Amino acid sequence: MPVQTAQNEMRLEILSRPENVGLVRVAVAAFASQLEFTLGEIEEIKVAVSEAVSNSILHAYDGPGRIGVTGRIDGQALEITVEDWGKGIPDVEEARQPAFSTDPERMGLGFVFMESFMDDLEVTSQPGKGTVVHMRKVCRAPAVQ
Amino acid sequence: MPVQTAQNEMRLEILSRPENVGLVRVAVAAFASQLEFTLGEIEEIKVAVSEAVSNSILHAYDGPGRIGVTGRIDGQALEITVEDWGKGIPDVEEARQPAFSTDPERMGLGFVFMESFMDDLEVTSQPGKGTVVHMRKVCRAPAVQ
Amino acid sequence: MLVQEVFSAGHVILRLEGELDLGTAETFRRAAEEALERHGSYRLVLNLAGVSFIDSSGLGAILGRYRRIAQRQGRMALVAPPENVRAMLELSGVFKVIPIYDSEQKALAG
Amino acid sequence: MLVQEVFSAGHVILRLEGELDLGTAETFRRAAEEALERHGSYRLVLNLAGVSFIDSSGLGAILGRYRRIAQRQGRMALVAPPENVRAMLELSGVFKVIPIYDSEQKALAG
Ligand SMILES: Nc1ncnc2c1ncn2[C@@H]1O[C@H](COP(=O)(O)OP(=O)(O)O)[C@@H](O)[C@H]1O
Ligand SMILES: Nc1ncnc2c1ncn2[C@@H]1O[C@H](COP(=O)(O)OP(=O)(O)O)[C@@H](O)[C@H]1O
Repeated sequence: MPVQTAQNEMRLEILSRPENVGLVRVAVAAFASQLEFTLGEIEEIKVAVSEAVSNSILHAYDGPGRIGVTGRIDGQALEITVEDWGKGIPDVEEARQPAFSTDPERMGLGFVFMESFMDDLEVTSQPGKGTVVHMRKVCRAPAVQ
Repeated sequence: MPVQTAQNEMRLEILSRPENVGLVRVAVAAFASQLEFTLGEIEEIKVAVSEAVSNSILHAYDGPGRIGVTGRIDGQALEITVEDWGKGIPDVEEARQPAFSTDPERMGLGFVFMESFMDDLEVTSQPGKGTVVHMRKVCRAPAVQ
Repeated sequence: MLVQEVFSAGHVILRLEGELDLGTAETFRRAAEEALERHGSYRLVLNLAGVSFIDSSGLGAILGRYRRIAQRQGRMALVAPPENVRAMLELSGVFKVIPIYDSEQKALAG
Repeated sequence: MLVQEVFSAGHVILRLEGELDLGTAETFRRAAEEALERHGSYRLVLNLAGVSFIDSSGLGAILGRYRRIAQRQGRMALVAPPENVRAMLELSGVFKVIPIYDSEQKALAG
């Protein structure tokens, strides 16, 4: 039985390089494990984080840039924010459509996966300023005593 | 063969709570894996990081506090800095002695492990201001092509 | 991401091990292109049994190989994805395009 | 950290699984104290086969149990530490104080 966690927080900053996706994923998964998520739910959280961070790495910057990832546990809820200070998304609604991608090599499923694997997804973006992706997932597993 | 990494950086901030040691360890291990360290060396890095972070959690603050962890890869060298803004260590030389501990329940081996598992260890501390532990380990594995 | 290569019955067999994401997709892409070219074959069997994680970048890398192979009238098959990887192949629709078998033998027999 | 408990031949056997560090030492400490008290026995066999990581906090927690048990003229044994854990038991000197066996059977036989 994990330690009862009323409230916890973490903040991670990485450079926008493909080889850094994995470390964000394991850090957030370890953080999320402080709630009693099932293994399947942890897997879903890993995919969602991977998609958000991969988007910032791929789409936000032409050159090098920074990406910030914040995790928060509040009661039984896990909140994850991924932000960059890059190009931004001109039309967020369009970007969130399945199969929409500005890169012909990609599937356009990033936002779809984030949305289906988390309970809430909020995307705020300002062209030229950057993008903030906020996700939330509630842990519903009954606490086995 | 990992991607050739000339230079990389990560920064992680956590709250000084025991349940957060594990997530720092996995994040730094994933980061270190970008160099071609052996599994045994990764294990050593995990212990060293665990000791430094555990020290800040245990000894730096009476109440809640923050801990910062920075990772840097520069050529074949991994550098890790763990810092807190807590009590500080009055006599660093004494604190680094084997078996020295201000807590009777502990072994006083934290600094000993950091020193024996890393190539370099620098400890800077200012009473009332905080502590900075800087560690360095060079990856010597021949790059197998 | 480790890639092991075997050539059998006119097919390039690649056995992947590790996480297939944005950080490793390029390693896989290069290994696949290079092996297909070297063997002058456009038949690829991708053994996914050792893949512990996949996301849309990984799925895209697999689909990208399929597209190149299809252009050249080749053939591609996936083998033994673990439960979590199989779920992603289904959600993304990749499993409708590329057939999945539970062993390399069956994939070669086609 | 998962702790499985078995009572056999007058000994409490605890099988640990996971990482033994500052974050999990307290779970282990409580499980051990509680089991010894419940069984009114001060003989503890600690199976470490499932321990994937240990640092000085984990070693300290093990040594802490040993001290309490020694105070009460009990006995404690460690079983089957994986290679990395064994190295830490040696470096810290814990293996000089608490005997290590490669099976629970041998630890019970003493
Ligand atoms: N952080 C970001 N910065 C700039 N553009 C982004 C960002 N995230 C997503 N986008 C845009 O939204 C589109 C859709 O994203 P997504 O659904 O993840 O698909 P994909 O990444 O496969 O293209 C991307 O193609 C890109 O144009
Ligand atoms: N970050 C820190 N802040 C304040 N004091 C510290 C810090 N790190 C270490 N110390 C002091 O140094 C002593 C020795 O540390 P260490 O060798 O890691 O052993 P242990 O943690 O087992 O006591 C500690 O007992 C503590 O008094």
